[in-house]
Amino acid sequence: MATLIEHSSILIIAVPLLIAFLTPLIGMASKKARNAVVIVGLSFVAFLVFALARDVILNGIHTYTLGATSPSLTIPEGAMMPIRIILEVDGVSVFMGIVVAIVSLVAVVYSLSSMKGETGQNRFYTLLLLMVAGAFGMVFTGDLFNLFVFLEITSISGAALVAFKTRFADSQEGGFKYIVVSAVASLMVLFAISLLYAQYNLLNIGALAAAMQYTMLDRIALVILIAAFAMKLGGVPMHMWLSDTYSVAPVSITVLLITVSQASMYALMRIGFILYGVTLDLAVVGWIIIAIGILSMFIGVTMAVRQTDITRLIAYNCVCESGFMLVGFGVGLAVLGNHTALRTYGTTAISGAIFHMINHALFEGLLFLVAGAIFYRIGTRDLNRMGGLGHTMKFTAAFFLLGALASSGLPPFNGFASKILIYESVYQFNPVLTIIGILVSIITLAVFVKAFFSAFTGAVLPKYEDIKEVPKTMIAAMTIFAVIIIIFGLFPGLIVDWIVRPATDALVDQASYINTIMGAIP
Amino acid sequence: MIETLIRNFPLVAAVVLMGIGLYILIFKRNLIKIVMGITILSSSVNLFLVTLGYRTGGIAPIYTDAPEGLMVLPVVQALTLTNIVIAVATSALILSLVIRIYRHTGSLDSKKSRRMKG
Amino acid sequence: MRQFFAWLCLIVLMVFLVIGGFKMIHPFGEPPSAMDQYIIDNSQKEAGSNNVVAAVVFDYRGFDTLGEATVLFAAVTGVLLVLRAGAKKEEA
Amino acid sequence: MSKIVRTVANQLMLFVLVFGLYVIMHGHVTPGGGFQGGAVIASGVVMLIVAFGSGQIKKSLRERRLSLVESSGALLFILVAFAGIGTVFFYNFLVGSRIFGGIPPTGSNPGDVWTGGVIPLMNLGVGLKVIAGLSAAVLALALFSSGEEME
Repeated sequence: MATLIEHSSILIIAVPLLIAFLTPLIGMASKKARNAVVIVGLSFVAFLVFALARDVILNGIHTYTLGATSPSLTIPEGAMMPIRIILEVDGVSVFMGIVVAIVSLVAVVYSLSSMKGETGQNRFYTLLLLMVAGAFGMVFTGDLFNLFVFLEITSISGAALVAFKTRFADSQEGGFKYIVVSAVASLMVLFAISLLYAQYNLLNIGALAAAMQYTMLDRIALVILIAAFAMKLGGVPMHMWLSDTYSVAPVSITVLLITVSQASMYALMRIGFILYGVTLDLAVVGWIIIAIGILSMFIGVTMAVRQTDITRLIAYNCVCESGFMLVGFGVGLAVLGNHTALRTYGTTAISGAIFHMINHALFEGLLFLVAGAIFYRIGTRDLNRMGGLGHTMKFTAAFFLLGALASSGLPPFNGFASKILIYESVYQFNPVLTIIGILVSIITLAVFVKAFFSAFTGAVLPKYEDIKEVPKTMIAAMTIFAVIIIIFGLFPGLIVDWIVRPATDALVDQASYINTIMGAIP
Repeated sequence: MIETLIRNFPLVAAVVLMGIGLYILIFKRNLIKIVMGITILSSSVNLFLVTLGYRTGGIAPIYTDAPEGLMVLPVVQALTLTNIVIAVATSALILSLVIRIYRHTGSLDSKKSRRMKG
Repeated sequence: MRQFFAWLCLIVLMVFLVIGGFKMIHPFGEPPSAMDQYIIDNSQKEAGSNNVVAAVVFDYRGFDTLGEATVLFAAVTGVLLVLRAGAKKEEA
Repeated sequence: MSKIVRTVANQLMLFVLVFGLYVIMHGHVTPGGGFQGGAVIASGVVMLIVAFGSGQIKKSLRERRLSLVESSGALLFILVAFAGIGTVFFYNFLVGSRIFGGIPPTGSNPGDVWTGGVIPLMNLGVGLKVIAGLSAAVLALALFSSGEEME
């Protein structure tokens, strides 16, 4: 068991890759075996993630040096800096790992029935596993170039999966937009990485952070990195691709795409808090991120109001919710240098944002799965052509209501638990931001109530009279999300203490991140 | 000024290529041209990376029958190799998507094919 | 308006990069090289490879190469997925 | 294409294969490696597609077989990486052993193929993967744009 945990961080990335390479071979022989292997593999990975999370929270940062003579040997003898690629897993990484593990399992379970009858399933599962491996790699790696490589894995497999339904022109265009945006964003990331490499001749995040001088070139690199990752996560000036992409992908993929966006947000935070840390012009950068957040909240919700397509509505809601997280992180970053402010409300803001990340993945995931279930049965996403579905699809209606209430931040659901943390801490920083946030939440509620009434209530439309409830595996997938949402809503304090608080501490503690890598060398 | 410009010529070339790539991506509407823009952009980043690793008078970092002299930096070359393969992969996938879009809409103009409006 | 804004962004970015390229990057031909020099000195001993780039690609940064191979695998799978036969064409 | 082109392409393919394999297997001694050699052989396949037409090539290069080769190449690569997990994932466990275990003398030397540890094996895996992967992608694009379908 100890060896398993010692190697767990690499196994979490390598096992999905191994299964992905095996899937085409197994799939040629038997479909059932393939599905079983995928599910068993991802469950094993999820188990490893939880074991690793426990270990990291108890024993501190976990490092793994690839190809060295011992996993913990970060700096070889005779060198002053890390040479090899190092996986560095701290509280935030395992937190994101838990998000990816839960969401990927649910996505696979949901796909089992929603993909039934489609051609090309072998390749679908292969790409899905590659995307999961890429997301794990993004959150676990401690090396900037490695981050870029995994970013590319997620974007290429994601784009191919968005275009999965080749009979619709829309999905091809969605895939095209996704890959163009991702390719440009990741090339910008690579350019920024090369600017950093040019000055310090280093690629490891911890070592770079230790050497960081914050010269003009570093500032240029920072601006490019913020722009690229904001583009990748759909922050507002670059949000145009997001609704086109999310609305046309198979829903199980959309759920994973949300997680990948979260991983981009994680990368942004890793760069802001750890790579640059206190050397930043904290207030300026913090306010830039807050501005992106506020714009995302505002534009996301106003665009959501006028949508008639249910998936596009939820996609714009995603833009809006990621605004909340950006505001939380921005406030945390703005007060990072100021110890009293950080202690009184800064860490709370960061905790709220981190907690909102997992909640966002859960409730938006649930909403997308519901939208997918509706599409699976009636074949349209247009709200104006739905009506009375609640009479026959009772579970689906209940899940939609649950997701909508959680998303608009009503107690006692998880959205409330995280939004209240953001509200009360941001209020101490700047009251206007909180007021905007509450307004946006109210409009969100209005949007969802309208959508719920037009889709689920009213008289049963004659053409939908013989619509049945969706298959059991789809219900099961939605139930997993729903149960977790309710648990998180009922016991938010527990969750915050277990996983959110360690993640926050890891994010604001730049010194221990650096010391784990640089070790004895002063 | 001119002297630094000549001295840093590869860097200038990389920046100019990047400008061309971004210009294409922002202003051109033909889907194939967008693919070209991405490829040019990635070439510019590759050029930039390789330039960073050059040492004056350096030799290739291979010891087989190597002449005397400093070796140029190997890590950037590995990074460039990785990025080249990634660029190939990306353009293959984008081209297949473009072919599909062309089959569906009969046009390569992004304005015409863009039916989805927010 | 939009065109103007895009041009502005482009020009500002280029000016920044050119200034950065001229003033702040190390002079062309003299990079800082602590990490790379270690690899050049030790690749024959540690990885047993005369080709230092191969040692970097498959040993020191082997995980990147695994990712790179995965990217290619994903792209090929994606191409075959997107261009697969048997998907009936219907108008969306 | 005409008969002359087809015959010449047929003859050339042998040399392309030999050169590609040389580049792959000497990746740790001379410039080259799995990606480069794989691209050389895949460009040979492209030459055959141009000469004979994609329909002809489809008959001999089945998609199933290409997928098989591609997956096995990727599996070889990742399994070699896994094999080092006794120490650390990606550990070069073959340096100093019987297989490809030679350690070259420090400094300039004539070069020995029997060195490099796991590097030649990984080159081989990547090479197989790239050959099959690029051929499959190019073939699929060529078939699709000429109106035929893969599978």
